[in-house]
Amino acid sequence: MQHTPFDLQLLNACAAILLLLSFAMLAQRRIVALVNLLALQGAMLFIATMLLAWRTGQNHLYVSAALTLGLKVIALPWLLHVLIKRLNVQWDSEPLLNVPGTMLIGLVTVVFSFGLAQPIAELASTATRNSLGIAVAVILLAFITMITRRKAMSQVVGFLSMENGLFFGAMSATYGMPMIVEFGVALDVLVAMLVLGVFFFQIREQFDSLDLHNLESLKEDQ
Amino acid sequence: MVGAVGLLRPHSVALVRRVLFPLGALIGVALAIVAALSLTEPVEQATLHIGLPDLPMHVRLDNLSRVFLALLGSASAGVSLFAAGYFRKGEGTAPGVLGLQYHLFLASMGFVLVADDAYAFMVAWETMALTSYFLVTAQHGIPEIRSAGFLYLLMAHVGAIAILLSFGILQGGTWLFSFDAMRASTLSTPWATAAFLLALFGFGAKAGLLPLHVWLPEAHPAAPSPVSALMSGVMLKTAIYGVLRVTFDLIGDPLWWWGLIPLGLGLATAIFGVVFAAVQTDMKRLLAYSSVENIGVLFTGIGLAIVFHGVGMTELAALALIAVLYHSLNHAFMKSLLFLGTGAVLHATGERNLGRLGGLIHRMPWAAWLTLVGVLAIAGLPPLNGFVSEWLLLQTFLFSHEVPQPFVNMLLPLGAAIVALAAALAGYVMVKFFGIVFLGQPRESSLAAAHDVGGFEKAGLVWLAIGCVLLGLLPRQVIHSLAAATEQLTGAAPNLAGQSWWLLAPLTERDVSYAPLVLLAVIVAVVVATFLIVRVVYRRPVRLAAPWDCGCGRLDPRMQDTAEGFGQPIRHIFVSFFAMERDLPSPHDLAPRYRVKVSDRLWQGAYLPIADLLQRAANSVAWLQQGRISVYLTYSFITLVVLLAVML
Amino acid sequence: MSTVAWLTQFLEVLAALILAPLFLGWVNACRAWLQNRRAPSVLLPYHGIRKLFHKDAVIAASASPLFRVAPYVVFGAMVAAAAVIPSMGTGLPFRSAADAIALVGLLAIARVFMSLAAMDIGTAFGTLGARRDMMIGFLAEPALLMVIFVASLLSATTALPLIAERLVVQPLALYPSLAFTAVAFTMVLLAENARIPVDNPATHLELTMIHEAMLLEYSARHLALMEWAAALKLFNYACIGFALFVPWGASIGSTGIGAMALSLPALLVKLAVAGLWLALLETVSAKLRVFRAPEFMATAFMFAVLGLLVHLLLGA
Amino acid sequence: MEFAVLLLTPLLGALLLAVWGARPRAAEINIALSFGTFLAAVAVTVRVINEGNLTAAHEQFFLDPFNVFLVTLTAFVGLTTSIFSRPYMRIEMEHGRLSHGRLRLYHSMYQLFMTMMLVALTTNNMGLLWVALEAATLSTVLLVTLYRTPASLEAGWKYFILCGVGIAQALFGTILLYFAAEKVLGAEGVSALLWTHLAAVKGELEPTVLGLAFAFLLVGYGTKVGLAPLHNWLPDAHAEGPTPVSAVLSGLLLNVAIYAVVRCKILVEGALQSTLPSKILMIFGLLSVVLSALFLWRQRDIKRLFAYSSIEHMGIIAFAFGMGGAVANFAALLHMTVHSLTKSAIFFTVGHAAQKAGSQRIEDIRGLLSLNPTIGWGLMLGSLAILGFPPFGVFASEFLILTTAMKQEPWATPILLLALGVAFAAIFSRVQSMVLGHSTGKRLPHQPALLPVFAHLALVLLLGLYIPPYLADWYRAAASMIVGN
Repeated sequence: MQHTPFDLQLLNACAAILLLLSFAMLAQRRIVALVNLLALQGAMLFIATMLLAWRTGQNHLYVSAALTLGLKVIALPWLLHVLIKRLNVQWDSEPLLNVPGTMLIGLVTVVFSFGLAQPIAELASTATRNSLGIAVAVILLAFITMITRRKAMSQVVGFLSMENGLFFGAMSATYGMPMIVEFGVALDVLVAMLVLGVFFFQIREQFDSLDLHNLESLKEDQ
Repeated sequence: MVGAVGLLRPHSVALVRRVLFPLGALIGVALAIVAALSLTEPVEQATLHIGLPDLPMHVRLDNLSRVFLALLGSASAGVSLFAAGYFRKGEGTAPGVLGLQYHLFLASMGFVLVADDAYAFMVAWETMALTSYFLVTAQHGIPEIRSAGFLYLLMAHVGAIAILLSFGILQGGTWLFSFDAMRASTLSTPWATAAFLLALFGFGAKAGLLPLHVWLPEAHPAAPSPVSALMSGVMLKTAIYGVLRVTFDLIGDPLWWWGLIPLGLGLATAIFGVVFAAVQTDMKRLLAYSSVENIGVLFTGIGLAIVFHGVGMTELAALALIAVLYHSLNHAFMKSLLFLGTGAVLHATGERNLGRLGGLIHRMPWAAWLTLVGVLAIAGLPPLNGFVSEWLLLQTFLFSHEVPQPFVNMLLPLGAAIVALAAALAGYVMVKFFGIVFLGQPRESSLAAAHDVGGFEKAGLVWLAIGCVLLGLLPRQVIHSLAAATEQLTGAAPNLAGQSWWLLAPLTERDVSYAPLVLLAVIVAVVVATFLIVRVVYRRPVRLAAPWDCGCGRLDPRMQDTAEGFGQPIRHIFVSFFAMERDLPSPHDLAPRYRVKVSDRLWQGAYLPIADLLQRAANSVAWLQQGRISVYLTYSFITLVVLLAVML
Repeated sequence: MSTVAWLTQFLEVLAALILAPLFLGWVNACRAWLQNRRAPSVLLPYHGIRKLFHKDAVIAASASPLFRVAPYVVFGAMVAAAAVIPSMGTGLPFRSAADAIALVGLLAIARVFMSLAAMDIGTAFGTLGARRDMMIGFLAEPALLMVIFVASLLSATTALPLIAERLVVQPLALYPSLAFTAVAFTMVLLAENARIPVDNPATHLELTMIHEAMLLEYSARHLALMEWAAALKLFNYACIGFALFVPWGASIGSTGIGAMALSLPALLVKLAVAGLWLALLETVSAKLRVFRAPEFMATAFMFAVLGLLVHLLLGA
Repeated sequence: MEFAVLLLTPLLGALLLAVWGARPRAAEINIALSFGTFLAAVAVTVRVINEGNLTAAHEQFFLDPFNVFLVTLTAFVGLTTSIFSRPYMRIEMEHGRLSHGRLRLYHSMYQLFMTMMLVALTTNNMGLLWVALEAATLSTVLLVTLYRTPASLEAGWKYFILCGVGIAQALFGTILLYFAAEKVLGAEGVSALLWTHLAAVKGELEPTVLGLAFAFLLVGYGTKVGLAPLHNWLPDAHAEGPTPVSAVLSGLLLNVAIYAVVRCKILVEGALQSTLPSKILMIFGLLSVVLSALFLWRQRDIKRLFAYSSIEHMGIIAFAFGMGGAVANFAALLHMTVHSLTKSAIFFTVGHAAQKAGSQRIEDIRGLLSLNPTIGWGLMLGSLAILGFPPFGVFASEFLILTTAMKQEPWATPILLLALGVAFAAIFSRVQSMVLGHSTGKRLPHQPALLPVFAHLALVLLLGLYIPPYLADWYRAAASMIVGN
């Protein structure tokens, strides 16, 4: 096997940690911890972006790194923490599926997404092509996280970690999207968060809890 | 010409009554005359530049269309005249809107008859269903009427879907949906059969062919009487037109055994309809079931025509078709007349239930005597028109043993027996209808206030009655013009050459003949003669007295036979047809009540199960959507994974 | 058509009018003998009709014009039928006016009008009679038509005179189909003319009567016409039977008065035998309950259909 | 120039109304702005008719036959809806279901939504398309939860999460698209997401990548289209939001979403050289039609009823696009047009009907015809139109779709027809029970504006009887473009 340069090793390490964090989120039930994990993910993403920017010398990557730092590491986690305090929702109740089961499904998903990424990675010219599979895995794991949670808050966290996965994917596949798109996406995410914040308060004042089983009245089989 | 009818717009009640409907009637007459006169002319075709960009609407005026246009015009003229006097304020839909719908209905029927491509046909066909639906639900305050309307539109729509499918097959790979293309295309036997069956289903649903008849006895009574008249008299015929058009024109060469299907269904429908008519207690339902019977007779004729055409006996096929067309024409007049009669009664008394009518011949002689004409005609009595078509049909049946197919040539003649039975039963039904509505003593005191029909209504009734008589008395002339259509469809026509104008002898090889005029002359002569003789020879006074009451002292109207009573023998004989629920009073009952409810086995047997099935299917998919967002997310997840797997 | 022909036609109808009551009287007389009662005069029907014409009419107050018109129409229809049926000769002008099917139609007119008239007064018995009569009628009519169909299949026409002619000219042969249909026809005849076993012309017991129930409200000349029409109906049926099954003796084709006169004796003989046969049947059979009547008619119908099938099978 | 007006009018409008939205004249301003947008749209359309396709802002925006008619349609429906919402919202205020703040929110979000619709339609950049759709989602989420009732919150939440997650997949799909395009169009990635460029080179794009991209994009945008089984947010959102919002959701958002799907399909099919995506689209369409037809049988809420009917029609459209071919695409475009016109008209009448009855439950709404004939007839005719009764335009498109289906996919035709029949029975029985019969409703404080209803229905009727040649050519051009040659 040929020797991979150090920075690449770092990058791969970041990728691995991202995946690990996703699993951790899948298992984690305390919301505060969940948010912290999200922040960590953001941080990893930031580091990875910086490394990549430094390596490829594409300036727009610096910008997106900055975006990541500002948005995903600082702004959103902070926002979430504030919300958590305001609404004091510390604990998530038992997830719909017990942890081992979730883990198992997670593993299968990871295998699936690696298999999925294989053909793409072969085409990719980027140095980080192998981490594309990890990006897909992160997305799908976040998906599962959202499925298995019962609290609105933790679903949102899952949603955001999916966003992280997307960014990582974009980066590792193509060194990021065109600027205009990146800005748009970032803006959307931010707005989404604000909307959600509003949402939480509304839901809260209606049901005085953020438990999702309050939100199961609109259905067909009654 | 047809468009002109549609262009009529309602302004005010008075206008609608005084101007629009008579105008509609005039246009109807004009339409009839033009169509009838142009019967021998060549086919006219035109393309309107509307419709789909790749499929502009075609219209075509050939003899078949002309015959049915004449039917439409002449019958609707009478109905429109009547309607001019009939519709009043404060009955459900505003008269103005009603007038608009009414004339749109007429226009769409006309357009159905001239449409020459699938799209135009479907547009006209569905517009017809729609407008008639609105007319049926004109008095939508009543729940029964609403459900009847829904059932009607549903059946119409299902039928339309079948027709559309049939057209889809008929274009036969050319993907041109003009009828010309369909005529040109040749289909393999299985496809042609499928197209025929679909068309039979679709048009049968509109015509009320067994087992698709359920909407008919609901919808016809629900509608205002002129509308019932149009629906029963004219709209059902558009279905007949459709079957003829598809079978003989678009498919072109039907296989002989196709005919057995409409034949069998037709016979079943005829018996079924007339037997149910006999046990009805609502006069409009009774007439509606009688329409079912006549539809059955018509389809029998069509089936016979197909069989003959299929085995190459084209003259007989032509004769059978003549019988069909003639009967359509007759039924249009008779049934419209009868429905209008009931309309008059309805307006005069506000009663539809036979159990509350009676003795109206004294209060409303015009309506009574004119209805009597229709009654005698539809009962198939010479010299009126109903008899002629049945005579023709029976005559054709007498050849059916010559069909070169084993068994079939044995079975077909039995069809004649069934037709005869149906005709005789029709007589029974009509005696019941007329006798209970107009004869005897009024069963309710309120009937004393009944008033006779007004001017417009009278005119409409007279027009139709005259139609019945003339169609009965001048069969040769009528057949002569109908022959143009059969010429077009089967390439053959009965040979009427060299016969005297008052005689009808369509079958040359067996000199059978029928001269209604002569019969009428004899009967009238004898009646007048005896009358005069009796008058002259024995001039004795006539004393009026109370009828014989068997000495019981007081005779009251409730002693008369009720509608149920009059239907009793039929219920007794054809008991297996009905799903009956009866409660008979016990001998010790102080206030004895007799109640019988006769309903259609098919309804419980076929229709309710289908609805039930659908509902259960709906319930079984409902759990898919149980409101839990994680479940929904799982759907998305699975979908994504599956798609990725597929795409990989 | 020559005036002679028309004259003959007229005479034939006249003969029918005159002979009909006689035939009725003859049947009744035979019945009396067979039941060893003292027979009434054969001419009794004439007396009855004459007597009725001499009375003043009593009509229910609630009667409508239709009630008064009906007897004339019924009578007219019967006369028209008599004109069409080749009782004596087959070559008469009206042969083309109506075929057998139209003939059935004519009889139907009479039935319908009689029933309507019966319902007109609005008494219990009138409607009851009308209902029962229509019930018999709608069962009898198809049976009769089937009978006619069989004959027409044999002779390839539905025109009664032609059927008769073609039967006569054919070499004498045994037609099993005709045998079946003859039975059916006899049953129809009994039912249609209100004879035992379906109805009893002699009774006025309300609950069982059919034909009489319809005439309950009639009196004097109207009743007379009705009675006469009834007699005529019996006569017509008999002549239809002759035309279908024993056409021999009737003058074929010719329109002369002479030929007609020659065929008169044959007709009389046939009538006499037929009357005796009818009386015999009525004597040996018992009156059925009204509810049994449909079964009786169904049997007749079935016989006719059997005849049809037999014909289609054997071609004879 | 017109472009700027077209896009900026509603954007500025959004800002303006964010400030003024509660003023007494706000509704009129709203109408005026929508009218301006409509005029701009017409102007653009005229230019396209005269000069053919055009692009703007460094090709970031473009107009071709496919989207130009959607732009006009969107602007038109936006205008009519704003006209309708004026009295509607006033009545809501009277009924005390809205506060001034909410009204302001409504007006501004309405304009923002219109902006995003137009951006999504006219942008040439697949990334921007995504951004615009996401933004549209966000703005409508706020509109759906306008009443702040528990149900509306739940609906909004589901709408947000499901569409958010979905749209996230779409983003990944876009990334993959970019990834593939970059190889062909060069890493200087400005042009690599421009649809025109992509379409030009679609043959050379990497098949496997685009295949996967399509999977993500279909799940993403398909969620917004409401294809079963991704449709679950749709009935809730339609039922719980204010009626004008339901109208624009059904009439516009779904159209735009399916527009996005089709754009992607064109590229992917060009790359794959196979009809697999079409097949998938057809299956989704068929599934949606059948499922919604069955769900229709259980509806008790009038707005849910028509929401499911929207799913059904989206299914039909997807099926038609899936069949491909000039005729089918033509029919699909026609169906998009008539469906959005008819469905929004229906929602207008439904809104007022519900206000009269004071409830959206079907059994509470009775006798509209006798209560208010115009609303009654509007609802009756609208439903008949949407059920595919001639002479309305829906029948024209369904006729074409069905006949094409008979030709190309005979196996599917019976299923479609059966589902249509079932849907007819389900919808019509309910509509009839609401329209006919005796009524128990009350008078409304303000006269409803039913001009839009009959304007829409008149257009639909026209399209059923006569399609103007230039419109037909237009559809044809778009159809042939979708076919891909």
